[in-house]
Amino acid sequence: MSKNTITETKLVKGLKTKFNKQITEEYVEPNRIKISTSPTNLKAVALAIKELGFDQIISQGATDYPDDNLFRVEYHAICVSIKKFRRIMFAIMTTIPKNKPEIETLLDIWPSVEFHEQETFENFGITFLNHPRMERLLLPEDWDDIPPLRKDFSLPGRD
Amino acid sequence: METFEDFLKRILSILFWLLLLSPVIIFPVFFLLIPLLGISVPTTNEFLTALIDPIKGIQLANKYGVGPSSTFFKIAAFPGFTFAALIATITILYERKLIAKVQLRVGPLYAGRFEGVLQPIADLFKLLGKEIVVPEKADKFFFWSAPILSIGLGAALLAVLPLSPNIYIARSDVSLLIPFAIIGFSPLIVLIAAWASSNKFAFIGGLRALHQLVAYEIPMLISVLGVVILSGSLDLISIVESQQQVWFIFPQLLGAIIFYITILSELERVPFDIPEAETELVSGWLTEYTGMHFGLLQLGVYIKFYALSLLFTLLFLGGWYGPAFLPPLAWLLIKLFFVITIVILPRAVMPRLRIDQLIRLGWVWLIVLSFINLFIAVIEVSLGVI
Amino acid sequence: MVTDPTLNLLVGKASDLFANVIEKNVREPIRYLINWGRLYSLWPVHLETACCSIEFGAASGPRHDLERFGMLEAFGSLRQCDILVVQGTVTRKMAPRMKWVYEQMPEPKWVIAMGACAISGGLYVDSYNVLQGVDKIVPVDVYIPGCPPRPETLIQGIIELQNKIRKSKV
Amino acid sequence: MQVVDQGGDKMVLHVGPQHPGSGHFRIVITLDGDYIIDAKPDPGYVHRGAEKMAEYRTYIQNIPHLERPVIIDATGITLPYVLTAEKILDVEPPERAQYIRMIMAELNRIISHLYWLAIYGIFLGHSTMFMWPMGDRELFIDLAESIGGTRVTFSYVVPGGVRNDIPGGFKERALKTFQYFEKRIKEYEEIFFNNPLMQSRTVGIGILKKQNAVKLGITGPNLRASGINSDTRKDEPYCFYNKIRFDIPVYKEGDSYARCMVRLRELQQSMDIIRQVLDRMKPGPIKHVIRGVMRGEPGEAFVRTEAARGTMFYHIVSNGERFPYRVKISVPSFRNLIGMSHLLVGSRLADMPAIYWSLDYWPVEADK
Repeated sequence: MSKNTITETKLVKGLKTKFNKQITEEYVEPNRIKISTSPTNLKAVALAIKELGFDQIISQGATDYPDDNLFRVEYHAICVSIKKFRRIMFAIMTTIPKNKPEIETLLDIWPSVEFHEQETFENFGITFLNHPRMERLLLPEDWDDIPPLRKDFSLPGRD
Repeated sequence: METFEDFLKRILSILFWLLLLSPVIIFPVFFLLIPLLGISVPTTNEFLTALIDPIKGIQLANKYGVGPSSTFFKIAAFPGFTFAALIATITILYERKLIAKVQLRVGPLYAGRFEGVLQPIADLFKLLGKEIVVPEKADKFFFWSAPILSIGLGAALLAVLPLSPNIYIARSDVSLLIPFAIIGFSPLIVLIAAWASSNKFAFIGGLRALHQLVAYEIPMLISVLGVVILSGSLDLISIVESQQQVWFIFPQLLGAIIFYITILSELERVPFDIPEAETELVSGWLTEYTGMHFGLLQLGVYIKFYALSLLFTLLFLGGWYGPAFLPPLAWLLIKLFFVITIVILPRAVMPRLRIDQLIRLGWVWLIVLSFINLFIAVIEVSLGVI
Repeated sequence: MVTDPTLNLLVGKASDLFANVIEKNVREPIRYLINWGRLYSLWPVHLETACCSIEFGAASGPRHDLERFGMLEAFGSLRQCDILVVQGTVTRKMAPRMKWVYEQMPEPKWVIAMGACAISGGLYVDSYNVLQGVDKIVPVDVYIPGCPPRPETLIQGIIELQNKIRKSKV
Repeated sequence: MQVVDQGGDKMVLHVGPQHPGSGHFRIVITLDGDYIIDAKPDPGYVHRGAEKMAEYRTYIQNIPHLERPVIIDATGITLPYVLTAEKILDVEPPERAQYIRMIMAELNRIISHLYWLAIYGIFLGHSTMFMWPMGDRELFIDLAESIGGTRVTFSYVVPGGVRNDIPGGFKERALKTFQYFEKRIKEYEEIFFNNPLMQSRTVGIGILKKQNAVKLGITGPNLRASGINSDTRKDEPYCFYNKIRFDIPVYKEGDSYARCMVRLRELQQSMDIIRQVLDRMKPGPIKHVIRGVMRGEPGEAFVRTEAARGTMFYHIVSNGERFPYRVKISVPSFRNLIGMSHLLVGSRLADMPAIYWSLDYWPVEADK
């Protein structure tokens, strides 16, 4: 444990004790924490992280892994109001199966996630349950192809 | 839809054929009918002399009722419509160049060889050749009538505005009231244009214009009353003549300022260009107007600009009075362009106001201030200052 | 006697002559005047499709000053506008709107395709959401290459458009 | 200009995409009288699929098309990409390159803020305030052009350093420009920021409270105008921002005027940073020359930097191929968009431009 990561390690340790090893620590670097959890625990973990002071979602996205037949849904939380946490970015990962791409929305925990989840919906086809506006945001209204950021969607002329 | 140039071409070809056929048809009829009606026809000699010698020409024109002293000439040419349109055209160019200079640009440069002097003419020819689009859902009759009414209103304003003691179209004992009575119609025209367009932005713009124009007519009229009290007359020419010693802007500074602000509002100029606020309402009540419709509406606004600036000059700046080395008309034009400049300048330095701020300013502040101005005028008269 | 071929020929010659006279003395000056007015009074539609709009804005700024050519920097309503400057990439969502805007403009109207994306898709040639060239939906008069074109290039394109208008029929 | 009959006394206005006050996006406004009761943003008119295209290009090839979304602030969006790619490719830029990157980033911030100021002027109906910043922006573009080679799209920052060194005499020209521009800032204040009419249009309009700003995920100058002293350059310094002394302008009011003032002060701040950087810079190499196609290590990296509009975030996943496996871009405009409908509801229609552009929402950036 280097000196730079004392705060980070403390944060992860607190979370781990709280959730009794239901979260996995992927790595802890200076200013970076990445944990992963199961979709069912996601909401509780997110709430705990929010209560630690990470009050904004800087990015929410997903990655398609066709070989494992799953999506990895990613949340990156930052803190703007507590000075000592401002340098830290908190990445929360969870995986959901590709044949049933549904996950509970975190809109009630982080309202800033609203448009991000809409974007993930249209780009990957992942439905966020209980999201009030689960509709297209950036793509044209008449889009009838598969969601473009999935790996099986290939660009014209680049197969 | 037929463009204006098709129309123009047709008219010109008809004229051409008429010219060609005139020796055969028109001249015999003319020469047979004229003696019967008892009008003397100018001889060829007279006619040719008139073409060469301007004085003879004017005499000849006077004989047939179209000379410079005739009412027709006054209304149509000088000091009536053509002159006003000319001043309006110059104002458009002047405005663009002046604003450009403030903004560290050059403004129109290439239309016309020198400094873009022909820019408004180019715009005019462009607008003449534009297709006229009437929206499908528009109220066609009112849609067409608004531009014509606008230009008509502009022209009617000129009826009683004198340019010098002897250059005027008509003189009336209450000639001050007539322009205000005519300006009272302008909200109606805006509303007609806005309603007939059948467009939401136009409609909001029209309603805003209605609020704005109504709110500003009252302080405008009251601010002028001070001048009336000082001069003791409603006749514009006698008002100017009573300023021979002191221009009314000095005893009536507050009134002049209020009148200036109301001019800005009446002309929908920055900071009161709320009905045409581009970033909210596209072009406001002008949104659906194309081609020459738009041109006529704009020309109407600029003729109104000229008329109101002239009114300011007459009421507050002593009209045509000035040191004797220049003729009265020249003094009037110098003062007129000074007024036009100060009306244009806010566009370079002011942002736009909001409609509620504008209405509060009009109904609360300007009306109160114009009444105060009225009392100032009364006190000045009773103390015998003027 | 009316059927006399020589007379017919004469009438035909005479009408040709008249047509020529009209063409030279009436139509030509009018054509010149109307075209002259048009080329110095090009009002652009305020339709920004992508990032080239920045360079369009810069071109109407003080250094390049499009108003020298009689162009207003940003005009309110498309009903009074003459040219549609397609300022960059046209996406699939924007394309129908742009066509609509073009159709709503009054005649005569011209289109300038500004930037590589508007010409052919440019950098976004393999994007799934980009129209590969605006000339598929609107007729383009002048193509201005560049990504984005410099304001000087835009001005050159406008001068080219003026030359085109100068020669065009009314 | 689509007519939607809603019934009742409500009016639905479609502002955009062809509207002088919208730019490249549309906002559907429901009006009750003069008040906005609902505002639904409809972005996506410039969605070009940059994230998907990034999966089909090498790390170097990605730079030009990733800077197109914000060509006003080209370095602002490519710098975090390059920083992320450097983490994956495991290269460290030399010291001088870091400093040049800071110069370019700050020049771009000035250019971007001046463009914003110009458009804000015209949005409030102040045409001179459009022209003056546009003219002064050209001076900074000249400075940036002398380094980057083109007016706006530099593609200047590359993994391992920067493309080329700054030209000789740059320092003198930059200082001269700054000296001139500091005088101009005072003139801007006189004609625009201290203008009572401008203040009456912006003071107290579109107030974004501190807790709402945090809650909604507002970022950048908009966040700092709501009283939160958060700037990535200070929070998590990249390049050599930790070696430079500068203050972040923070305003507490949270209204449109505060957002304007933050940006105006940042112009001054950026010039101070460039001055310090020019003093600290030492001659040296400017890039690590990397031969062949760069292949990243399998893994991922996420980086944020402070661009002109706020915190720019990149998340790149690599699987060891030539192309990145996934590039996630989170741009500040997209995150600020959420604030727009929040602020517009309850305000007057006439305040729409004053609020909209005070957020500095650049639709091309948000749509990617």
